[in-house]
Amino acid sequence: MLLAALLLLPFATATLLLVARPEAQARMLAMASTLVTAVVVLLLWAGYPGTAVTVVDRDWAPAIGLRLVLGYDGIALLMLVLTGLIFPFIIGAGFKQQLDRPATVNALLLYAQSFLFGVFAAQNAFLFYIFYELALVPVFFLLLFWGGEHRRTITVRFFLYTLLGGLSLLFGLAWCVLQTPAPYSADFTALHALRLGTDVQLWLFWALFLAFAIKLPIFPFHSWQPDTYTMAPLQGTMVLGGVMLKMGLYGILRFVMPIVPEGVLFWRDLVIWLSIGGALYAGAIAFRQREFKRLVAWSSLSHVGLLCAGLFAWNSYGVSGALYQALAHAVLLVGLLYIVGAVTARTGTGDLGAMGGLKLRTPRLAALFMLVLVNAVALPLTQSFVGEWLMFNGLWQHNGWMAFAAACTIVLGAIYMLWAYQRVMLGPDSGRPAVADADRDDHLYLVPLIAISLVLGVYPGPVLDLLEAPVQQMLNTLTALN
Amino acid sequence: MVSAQLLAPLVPALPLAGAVIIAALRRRLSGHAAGLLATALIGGAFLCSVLLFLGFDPAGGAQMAHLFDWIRVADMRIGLAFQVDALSLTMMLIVTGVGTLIHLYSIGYMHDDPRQSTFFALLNLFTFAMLLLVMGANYAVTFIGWEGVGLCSYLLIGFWYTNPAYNYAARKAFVMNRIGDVGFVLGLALVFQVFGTLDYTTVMERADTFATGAPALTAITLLLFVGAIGKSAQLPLFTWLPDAMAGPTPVSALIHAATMVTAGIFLLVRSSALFVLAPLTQDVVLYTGLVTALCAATIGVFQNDIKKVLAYSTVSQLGYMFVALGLGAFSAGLFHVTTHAFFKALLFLGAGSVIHALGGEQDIRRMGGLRSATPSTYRTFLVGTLAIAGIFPLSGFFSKDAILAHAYQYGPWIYALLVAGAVLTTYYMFRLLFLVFFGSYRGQAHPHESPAVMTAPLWVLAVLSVVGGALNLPHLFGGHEPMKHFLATAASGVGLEHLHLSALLEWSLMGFSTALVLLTIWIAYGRFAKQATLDPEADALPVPQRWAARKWYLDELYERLFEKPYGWLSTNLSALLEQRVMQPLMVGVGGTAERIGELLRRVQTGNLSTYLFAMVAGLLLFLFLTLNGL
Amino acid sequence: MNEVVSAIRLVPLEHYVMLSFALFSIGLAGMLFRRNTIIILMCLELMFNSVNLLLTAFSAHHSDPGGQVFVFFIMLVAAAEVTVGLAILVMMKRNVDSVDIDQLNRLRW
Amino acid sequence: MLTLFYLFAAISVLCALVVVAARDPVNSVIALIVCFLSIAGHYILLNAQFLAVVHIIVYTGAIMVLFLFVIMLLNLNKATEPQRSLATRVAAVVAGGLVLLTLLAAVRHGISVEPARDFDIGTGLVRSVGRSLFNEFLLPFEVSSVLFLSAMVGAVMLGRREKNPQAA
Repeated sequence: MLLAALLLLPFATATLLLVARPEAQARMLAMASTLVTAVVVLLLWAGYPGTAVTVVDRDWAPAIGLRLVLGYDGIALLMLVLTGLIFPFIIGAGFKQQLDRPATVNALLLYAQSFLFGVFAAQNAFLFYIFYELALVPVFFLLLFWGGEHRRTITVRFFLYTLLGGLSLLFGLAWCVLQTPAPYSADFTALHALRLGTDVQLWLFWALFLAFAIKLPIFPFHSWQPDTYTMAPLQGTMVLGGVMLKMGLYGILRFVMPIVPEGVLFWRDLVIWLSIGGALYAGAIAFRQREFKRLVAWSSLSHVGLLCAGLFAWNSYGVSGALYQALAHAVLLVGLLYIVGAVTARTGTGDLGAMGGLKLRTPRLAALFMLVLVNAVALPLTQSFVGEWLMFNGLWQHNGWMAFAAACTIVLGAIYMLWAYQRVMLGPDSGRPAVADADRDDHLYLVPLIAISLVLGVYPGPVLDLLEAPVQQMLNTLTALN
Repeated sequence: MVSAQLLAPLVPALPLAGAVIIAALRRRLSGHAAGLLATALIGGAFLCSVLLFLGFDPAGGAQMAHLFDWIRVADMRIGLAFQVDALSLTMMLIVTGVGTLIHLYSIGYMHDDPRQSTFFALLNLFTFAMLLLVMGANYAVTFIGWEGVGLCSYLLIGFWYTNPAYNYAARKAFVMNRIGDVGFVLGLALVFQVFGTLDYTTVMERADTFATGAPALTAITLLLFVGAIGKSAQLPLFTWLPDAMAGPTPVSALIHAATMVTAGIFLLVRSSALFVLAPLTQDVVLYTGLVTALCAATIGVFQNDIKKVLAYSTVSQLGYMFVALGLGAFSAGLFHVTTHAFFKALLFLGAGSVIHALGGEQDIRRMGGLRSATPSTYRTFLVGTLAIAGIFPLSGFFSKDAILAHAYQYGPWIYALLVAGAVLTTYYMFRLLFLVFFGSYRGQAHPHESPAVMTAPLWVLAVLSVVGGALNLPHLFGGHEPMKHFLATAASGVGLEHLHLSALLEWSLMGFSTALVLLTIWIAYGRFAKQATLDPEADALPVPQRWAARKWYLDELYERLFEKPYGWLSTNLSALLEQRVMQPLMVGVGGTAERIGELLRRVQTGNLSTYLFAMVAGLLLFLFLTLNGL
Repeated sequence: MNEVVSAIRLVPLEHYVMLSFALFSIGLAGMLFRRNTIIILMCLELMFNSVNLLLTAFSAHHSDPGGQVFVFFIMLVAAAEVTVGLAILVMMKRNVDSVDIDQLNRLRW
Repeated sequence: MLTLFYLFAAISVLCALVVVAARDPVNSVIALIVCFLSIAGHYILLNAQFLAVVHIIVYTGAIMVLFLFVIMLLNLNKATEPQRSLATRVAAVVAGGLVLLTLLAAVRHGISVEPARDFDIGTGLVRSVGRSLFNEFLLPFEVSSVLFLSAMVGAVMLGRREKNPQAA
């Protein structure tokens, strides 16, 4: 029931916004809707019995194995919680960074939320795929109509990339479904029960992985990301980076690892090196970005590379760490992007070279930025540290050199993040006319985010416990293989 | 007595509370009140530490205070737990004790700074992190503190943030520390892999099951040492420490002299059980410390900034401590940490007092003759200088002598090099003393003595610098090394060190070094006490000296070797690889689709009859295929 | 009764098939052959009718009224199609003053 | 009977050829009408009485008259049509011939028709077709009325003279 509410409430609100177009009240309505869903998601967590739950189980198009199966286990619940908790912040960012036609913008965002809930609650591969592609549509429109320079070209490229991945995924899934005993079933349980031949798994791995590799994205499938993140409207970037890229992570866990475990075993070293290499590459590039938002985009790329590497370490530390980091990354990215928005609004430029000395005028904003930043550089007692430490540890168990290379990202992270902080906040007064310091709204926005990152950094227990059982269950397939 | 379970968490909790309260109320709290509150809370923490110390029974082993499980995944259980034993107590007392004095001093030193409250909040936060570092019951909690002090150090070095050079120094410190942290984190992962836990007690117990020189232990210790190199400013990562003098002087005293930089020493002593089983690592530690001690000492001779001289002296003294650890003389190393905390904090605060007296002047060539203007500062500074030079019976004499004796036992040439380092130390410290306080004043300001709130801590530290030696009085002077025996209850590696030198040899070694030191003081007096002319700029010096004055070009070397290439790499990855390769690749994907579309577009002539023909052709093909049974 | 049956069966089904094929091919060739849109429309009608004839023949030989109902529907559709088609033709004549099908070449990107 | 069939068949094929070949559209129309009438004759031969009547009413009576109207309305009754190039014309004939050839090849082995077991002589009569139409095919029948309506509306819309061509 609660799960159905999660899918329907944002959808209904979005439709209402789109039909009635109450431009003036659109933001408040959307905010109310996301707050309610946040509460619902927390209720869902509170009521979680500790084992996988199936809520809806109906036939839809049985001929192709498409069935309406909704449910969640610990991993999915974490993703639902993430989506539920992050969206109020994404909507909230719209109060400061106002876009034209707020009713449409908020409707699109809410549609995205509804579909994302669908992605994480689907227990059938085709259902997952439908939501997976549907979630793209609102973002596509946000990017196309509210984006920055060259938005057309960038949107088309983003779309082509994602489409390519989506088709590859569809092909892989369809192939898998055809391998299930008749009548075909695309349910997760049926797909996970598949035992495919080794040579099949070797190519099927890429068919399934490509979509998620593009979505995350990891090197060398990342070229769409910096431009898209930079040019998308702030809220669009938040959706893309905060929640949507976790679809990639989730997909890897749900499809790649259980269905083609031998493929993973064969390719994982390559994937890990690509991911870590990409993380270092992105970290190095981030250092010389002149545009604040682009720097954040590259930093996200760097974090995500690490996340994917941790996942493919394929032990409980690596996987738990990656999942925990997914949550941390969402909180972090939304916070950083909000700061980007706040700073850009105050200085009137996104160019790091033209900033500086802002702390003199806005000490509180600087302090808030610093508190977000400690999460970004993964200092202990913040969320990111828990995730990164688990991932380093997981990688170390797999291969020491990988752990070493991955750990180097903490140096690069410190270099570009502190550089950005210095460029924006520190230094002599740039002689700009007086700007307002962080006001009540800014605090209302950032303080909860910082609180989440600190509280879950000091006491990550509840989230880690949630992951324990499903992760262990998933890893058992690996143990069975060896 | 209140139980350790309750008292131990209170020690870090008090400064944390201070940091939070002051940060939250920094607009409503006057700077003075913030200072008093911060000082009071650190004082409270000090009192708690003393209570813990008094209630501590060395024979009873470590007392644990487990708060909750921090990270638990699969079989990993990392608790947020504190361990109170001889080692952590020693460090707690130093951190809170010296910390309290420096907080008190800061009230005076920072009284006209508009961001006083922020300063005290950060100072409190630093103390909190440092206490976590030393009190942690496992490597992870220590790492929390480790990173926490790094952050506070960054924020405090760049406290005056409008100066780009200071910001650069702050970033440099943080990044260099982070390089060391890579080693620490990996060391943690390896410890967990080898021992299955990060708890100190378990790790040290299980260490006995390994043979001496086991590769796993060597790897662990080397990785941990990399972390220590970063934090404790050893070669090749020491260049951040002199630059860190950009921060307010009390910060230099607390963080960059007395406490944070000794975290590396603490970590090694904490893991002494592992290090004694890894002779290779010990050698690495020994030679790293030795080279750093000498290198920093040579640079220190040619510095003209009062704080820079002290900074290089700190690096050099840290090198001595590492030599001690490399020799296996853990208690001697920690003893030097303790005495060094006293006299180096004293020297820095004295330097701060001088700077305060001259209204911000830091160049010793524009000082002189301050003996009469600032008598308290002069007297306490003199005590500190004598202590660091190792004049009997000041604390520095005992701690340095212990290291020298162990060095002699290991190899006379190491001893010789260390004595040479001690001579250099004496030379530049007395050069500093004479140039600042003797002769005639060469500047334009009007020197005035600092207020009592600043001089009182100086006197306390001076007293401690004098009597600190009693903490670990060697047998030769009728003591029985109480500190060593105390520490041996905490770290199993500590008890293993023994001196097998005859009393006569020890006496003659002491005599030798003392004589050299005194000779050096005499030379320095002759050269600097009455100097009226200024030293030349570094560029004007003859070649070997110029190199030393230029820090052996280490900064330039790093810039050429790392900074520039990294910037180049970053720019070019972005400009070349990303713009020229990845972007076209991506554009290629879209471009190919577009080009195919462009080609196919030609087919659409728009002419209906063509379409009709095409349709018929298609129909024919279809029919033909169908009827042929395809 | 048998007279009717034999009368129907007297002409073999193959003959009708051939005839309707011939009509269909003529219509098709005519569509390609002519440029006058109205003739093309007529050829279309011719092709419709060839199909109708075929359907009716099979329907009669199978004694299944369903085929004839289909023919009925095809007539319906053809009537509708002619209505619209001729309306378009009138439009075309009015706008480009020609009924030459090659004039309709704007259907391209 | 067979003679009648050959007669009608000859008429329809000849008329169809005239439709395609005639220069004057009016001749084409008239040929087509004759062709349709002969097809109606085929229907009668097949005992499809209902269809024969409807065919004459709809095609010959309505559709072809419509064609004639349009031709006259637009004054197309002159042979003004430009000829296609020779190559195109040859290609058109060849294409038609090929289609015919392929179709004939499909039935070169004859068609095996199983005789209906219970042959109903009333198959092509109004009663039988009507019963079928109003039982099985009721829904398509009703829906086709909508199709007609929309075709009608479409024709009216298209045929309406625009006041302002730019607004279209």
